[in-house]
Amino acid sequence: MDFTLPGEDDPRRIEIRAWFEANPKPSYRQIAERGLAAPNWPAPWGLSAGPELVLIVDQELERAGIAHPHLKNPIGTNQCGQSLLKWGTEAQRQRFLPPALACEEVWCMLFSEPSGGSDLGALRTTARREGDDYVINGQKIWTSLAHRAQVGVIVLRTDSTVPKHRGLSVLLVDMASPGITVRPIIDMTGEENEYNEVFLDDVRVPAGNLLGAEGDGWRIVMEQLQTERQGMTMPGAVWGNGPTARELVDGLIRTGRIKDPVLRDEAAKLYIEGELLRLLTYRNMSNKINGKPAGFEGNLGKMIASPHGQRLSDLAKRSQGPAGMIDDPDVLPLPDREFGLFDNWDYAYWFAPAATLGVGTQEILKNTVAERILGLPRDTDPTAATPFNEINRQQPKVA
Amino acid sequence: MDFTLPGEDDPRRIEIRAWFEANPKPSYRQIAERGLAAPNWPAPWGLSAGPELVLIVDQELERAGIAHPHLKNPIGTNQCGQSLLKWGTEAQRQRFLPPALACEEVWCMLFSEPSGGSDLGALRTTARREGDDYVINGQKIWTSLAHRAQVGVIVLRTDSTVPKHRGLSVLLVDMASPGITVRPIIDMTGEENEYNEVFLDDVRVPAGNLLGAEGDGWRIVMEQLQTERQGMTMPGAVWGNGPTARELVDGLIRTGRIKDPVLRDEAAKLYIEGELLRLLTYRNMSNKINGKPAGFEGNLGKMIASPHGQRLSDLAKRSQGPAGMIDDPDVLPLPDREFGLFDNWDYAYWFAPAATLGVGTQEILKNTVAERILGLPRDTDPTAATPFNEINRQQPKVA
Amino acid sequence: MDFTLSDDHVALRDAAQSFLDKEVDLKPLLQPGATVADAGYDRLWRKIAELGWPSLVVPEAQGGLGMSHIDLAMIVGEMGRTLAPAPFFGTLAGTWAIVKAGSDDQKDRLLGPVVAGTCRLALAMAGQDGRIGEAVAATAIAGGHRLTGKAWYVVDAAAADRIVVAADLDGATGYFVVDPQAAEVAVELLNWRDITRQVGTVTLAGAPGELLTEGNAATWPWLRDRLYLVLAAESAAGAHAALDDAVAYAKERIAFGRQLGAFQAIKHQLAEIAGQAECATAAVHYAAWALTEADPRGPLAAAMAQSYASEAYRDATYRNVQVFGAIGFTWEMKNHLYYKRARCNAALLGAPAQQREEVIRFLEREAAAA
Amino acid sequence: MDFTLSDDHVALRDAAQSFLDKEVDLKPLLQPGATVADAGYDRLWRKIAELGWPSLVVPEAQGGLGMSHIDLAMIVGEMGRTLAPAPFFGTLAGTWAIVKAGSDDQKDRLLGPVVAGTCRLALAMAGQDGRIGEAVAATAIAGGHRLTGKAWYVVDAAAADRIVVAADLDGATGYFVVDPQAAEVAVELLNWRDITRQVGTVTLAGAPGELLTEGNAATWPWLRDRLYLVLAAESAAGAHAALDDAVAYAKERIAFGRQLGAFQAIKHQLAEIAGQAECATAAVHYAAWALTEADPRGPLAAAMAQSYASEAYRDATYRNVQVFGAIGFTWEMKNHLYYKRARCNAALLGAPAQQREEVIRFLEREAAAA
Repeated sequence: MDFTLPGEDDPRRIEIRAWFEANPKPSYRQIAERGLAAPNWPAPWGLSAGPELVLIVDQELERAGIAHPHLKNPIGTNQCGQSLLKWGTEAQRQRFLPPALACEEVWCMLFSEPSGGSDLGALRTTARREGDDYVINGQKIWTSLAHRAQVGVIVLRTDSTVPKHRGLSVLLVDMASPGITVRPIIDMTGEENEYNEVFLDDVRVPAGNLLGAEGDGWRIVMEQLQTERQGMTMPGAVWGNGPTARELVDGLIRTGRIKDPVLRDEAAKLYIEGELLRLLTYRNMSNKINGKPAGFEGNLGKMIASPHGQRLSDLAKRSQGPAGMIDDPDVLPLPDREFGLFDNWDYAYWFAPAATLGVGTQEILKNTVAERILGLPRDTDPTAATPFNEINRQQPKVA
Repeated sequence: MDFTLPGEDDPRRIEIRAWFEANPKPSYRQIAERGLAAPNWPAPWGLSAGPELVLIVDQELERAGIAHPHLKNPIGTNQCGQSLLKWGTEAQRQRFLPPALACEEVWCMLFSEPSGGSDLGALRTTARREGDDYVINGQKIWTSLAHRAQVGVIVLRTDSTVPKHRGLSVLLVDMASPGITVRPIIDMTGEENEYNEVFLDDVRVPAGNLLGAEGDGWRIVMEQLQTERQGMTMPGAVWGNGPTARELVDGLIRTGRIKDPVLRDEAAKLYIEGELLRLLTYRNMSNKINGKPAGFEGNLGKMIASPHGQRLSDLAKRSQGPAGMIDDPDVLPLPDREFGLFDNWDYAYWFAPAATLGVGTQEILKNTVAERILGLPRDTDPTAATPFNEINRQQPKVA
Repeated sequence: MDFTLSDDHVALRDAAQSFLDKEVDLKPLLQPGATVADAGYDRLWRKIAELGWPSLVVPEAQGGLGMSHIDLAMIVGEMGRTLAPAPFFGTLAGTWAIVKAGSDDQKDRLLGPVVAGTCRLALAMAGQDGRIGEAVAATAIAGGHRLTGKAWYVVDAAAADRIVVAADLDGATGYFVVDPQAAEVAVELLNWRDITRQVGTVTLAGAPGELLTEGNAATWPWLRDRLYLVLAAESAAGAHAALDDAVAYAKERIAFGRQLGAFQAIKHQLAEIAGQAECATAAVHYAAWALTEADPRGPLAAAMAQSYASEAYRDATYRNVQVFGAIGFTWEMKNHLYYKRARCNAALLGAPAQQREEVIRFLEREAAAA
Repeated sequence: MDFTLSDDHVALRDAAQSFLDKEVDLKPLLQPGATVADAGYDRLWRKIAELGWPSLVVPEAQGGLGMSHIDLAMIVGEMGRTLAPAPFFGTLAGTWAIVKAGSDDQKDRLLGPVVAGTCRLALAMAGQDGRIGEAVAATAIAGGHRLTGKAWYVVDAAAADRIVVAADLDGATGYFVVDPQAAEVAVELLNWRDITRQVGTVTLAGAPGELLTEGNAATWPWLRDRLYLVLAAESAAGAHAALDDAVAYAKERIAFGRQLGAFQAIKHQLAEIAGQAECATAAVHYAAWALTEADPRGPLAAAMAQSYASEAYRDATYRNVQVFGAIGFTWEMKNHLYYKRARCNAALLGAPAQQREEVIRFLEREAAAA
């Protein structure tokens, strides 16, 4: 057991730092070709890096003043790219991965639909086969980056005659295809947070863009969600990003607000929980290093991290008094910092309600923890075994 | 709208006080005959009193230094007596009510069973008809007062061939009958809290002791539970009884512990919630006065009051520091007071976990509030429609 | 003893309810960048003035209706339930300040136009940090006073024809009536997150102010109790609105082949909100009665109501958004308007923890006196 | 970097687990009036002594095993999981006091018998109000010191062959070794609610005490960190035990035709406990590592672990009783033993809020130094 993180003198760090010194202003293609865009991937894409090396790469990118490829093309370099790596054909990998890792093509992930909510398996967007194409019709929502993405990874229904989870498939869509309309969503924060509604009207996609086989959609999507949740277990104000309790307590100390005895105790609780979330996240990394399966810790971590972030930004705001209710970060602020995404307390505060909704609601996460980690009985879904096209006919009467 | 309670000069109070002055040491039979044992009951048993007069009677009994009949014979003078009043025959009323109100016969209520838990309708104690008698076999648990009661009100199954809620009936049992064994239960507090297990082995009861008709059992029991819950909505440490936040804050002020800034804020929260529970309870009373139906407010009140009481005694204990963990009320105590039942913080603290279990678990209460007050869908019980004697055969496999 | 609303109060509430259901339209606010001005802030005020609501709390001596705080709570509650955008809060606050701190002559002169519906008021008392009476300084000059400083979080300041300013005068707080048209007065809008309310700053650069001659140390506590009641009444009614809204949605929305409201997690969450909403309403009714009767526990009741109701409103609107899911998080739904009103109501007059501190201090004084 | 347990640690934990599963029997405690004496308090100690556990934290220089705090956490955790009744806590505490405050000579002389398993220790440091080092006064006499006062909440006092007493000596806290057999020493048992632990008072009436000559202001913080670790390790393991117990019951118990654990309310409550139990374990491992490595954040880690783990244990045992229902509330089930241990662990060394205050003060010092 060793809670120290890789040091300055770590040979792996020295090697990578040397490369950045030799290549002071690398292009993202150079970075990708050096294996630093997705270091955890196997060659030729990455360095088959364990979590420690991944950490080093992140730190050295930051040190070199380069925005991380994960920020440029989060979906392509993370969960969806990994799906392609696992489920894609060699042709698909060669076509899609190099521009994705080089951040020359931005990806988006077309999952949620207005009708479904947590019941993702009930999605209604369809693809019917026509000759060498699939023809897509339907609507997606909460699609980040859709407005600037070149590649869309879409899950849809290719067979309505089988139970809902069995008729799903994943296609790779050219977002410039005719029939795609993207409409930005303005959320509670009042800003356009790169979320969109996407309308698909007779959109044609070559059959060769099918990921895996027809019917593999549910398994692919579940893998992607697990991967995504594992990235949301750090103690940031929103989904593991943004300011943490360390910044909060630092700010409360610097402003003297820590002297308020009630805020003080709340801040201590949050600081402690935040540190423990860090430890859980690193422990999961260590398990990976030691070749133990990641399992469902991502769900447990996000179950704790999402409300933690909500309480964080709430305390930060309350510490400002009425000034906190003004849309102006300069009134009685907490000390400013560059937090990257969700980079100020005000924004994190008004975005907060989404943290327990996106990428699995709090209820879904608790179900998953109870069922997959504690082994309690699954929630029953009376529609799970019914052919999808027969479900709506037997919907329960609404009271 | 008028939040003042009946005053010293209230003519009803003057009249009752005069009676106590004329009868300084009344027997409980005298008190009953004056209509003061259950003043809310109609003549000849009570005074058809509204909540205000009931309040006056309670206060004047206390003033006269007389332990309330509700404390002497809680079940006979409250929920079960009321059932007899409504469902009993004239012969049953004449036989059972006078000695109950006079506290000459103590009653107990034989409901819960080891097997059932919250699923009260699944109880297994049976009564089969033999000539003019019913013959009872089974086991009850958590029966208060069973060890000193003369009369038992028992709910049991008279018909196993119909769905579980339809086959239940209520009988009035002579607790001295052969075949009844009473065994006290010692709970977490380490004291014998008048709770018992009751074993019934071929106990014969005259058929004339059937309350209502065969199959009325479920309705009678539900009425009794609603009545009982309405008595548990005051902000006492346990089920509306015992010390309240008023006593807690008073004690924290007198000991100076109120100066601890964290306890201080917690105490304020509890004080406020306690006052609001009082207001809700009185509002329900007022609704009755105004002839509005009581409805399910008892469930809502108990849903708030039970955890409130748990937090109360927890804060009281924590204010004592490690001394609070000693079974000795004289070490760094909170100022002593006569709280009646659950009359000290230590006892209330260790009894507390039962507050959210007895007379409806917290989960059952929340279901009831959601379903009966908010009109949300009922929880589904796959066994509700099955003949009882066929249920066990189709129990789900245990994981 | 009757802890329930009288038929008169219910009738008054129902009248306000049907009026506001007809007149209030929040849709314009569901466009990004919209303000109360787009949502009938002035139009609604004129309708309200026609109904005589501005004179609700003006004493009959000044031609007002002199209605009780219980009556007022009925109407304010409905305005909170509908988030009615109109300069009502400011006029109430300013009226109370004049009623409490003004001489008979000042009351007659200043409140007459309020009764006539031709004068809207605001009360400026807080500094940037929320402290009362410290942000503005008054100095006596020949025949009057001059005010200098900046007051924050002034509700309806930009709509006010007269602003009552709490200012420090020789170490005590005095209350001054200011004409916002004066050259030395500048009113600026704040980007207040609750866009159903208009909140601003008032900057005074030696502005002339008329001292309300009867003001004293008792003025602010008296005002505070009433402002607490107003926010608490809004919050309790808003909590019920958020609950009803979520319950209705939970009955419609289908997931996993069941109504959302059939899931125990959702049922239990909403049951808890129902309990809090009931308690909040009880707190408001008690405070309204206690202030009406000048009960010695009035200040306690008002602080309890404000701290409890604003937190219940926060919890109810949080749960409301969670039950709706992502759609309830969008600007085009009205859920966020309630979510933001709840949080702003819990900050405008100080945090719930501050009111709890006031509760404990009241109880400490009571115990010391006993 | 490896945030997981090494195979050696896992092996050590498994060994302790199988040993304690075999040796610990709580049934005798499920009879009203029973005490640790009925549950093998002395027998279990002898077995533990045979395993050499008393010498776990004794330095190798004194013939001990000098094992790390991580090793210790493995064993203490298992004792917490099984509520093993034995005078182990007291001996650990006393040993640490001698290790930290004793001269080499004193360590050799006093710890030898501990290693041999022939000497059980206890540490007496608190007054009735829980304050440290104030309840007993020491006065120098020719050739030694005399102690007078009463120490409270002394774990394993009645079993101890030597008691280390923290006493005030000329305004500083000194540590004195006392023979409980001395005429001026009286040990009385307290009716401690956690009946799996034996806790008492130590009354000293001019009792002779040997001053540990190396004690200073750093002694108590150093001891406190380690005592926090011990209680936190017990609590984290106890929380897991209470969770596992409740999960198993929720799978067996049938209500309304379903397993209890099929109800979403129960599932979600247990999921939350699972999260807390995982965090508590992480906190203990980090604190054990930080104390082992003498990391500057060791005191922070220890205070975090104790405050978090004791509250997680409280929550887990509360939920455990709720899931079992009324039967889990009876004396004849072992649920209440865990319920009481949890609450006593959260009080014995001060409340979680006190440790949180220590956390903030640590961070304030860090910020001031930065």
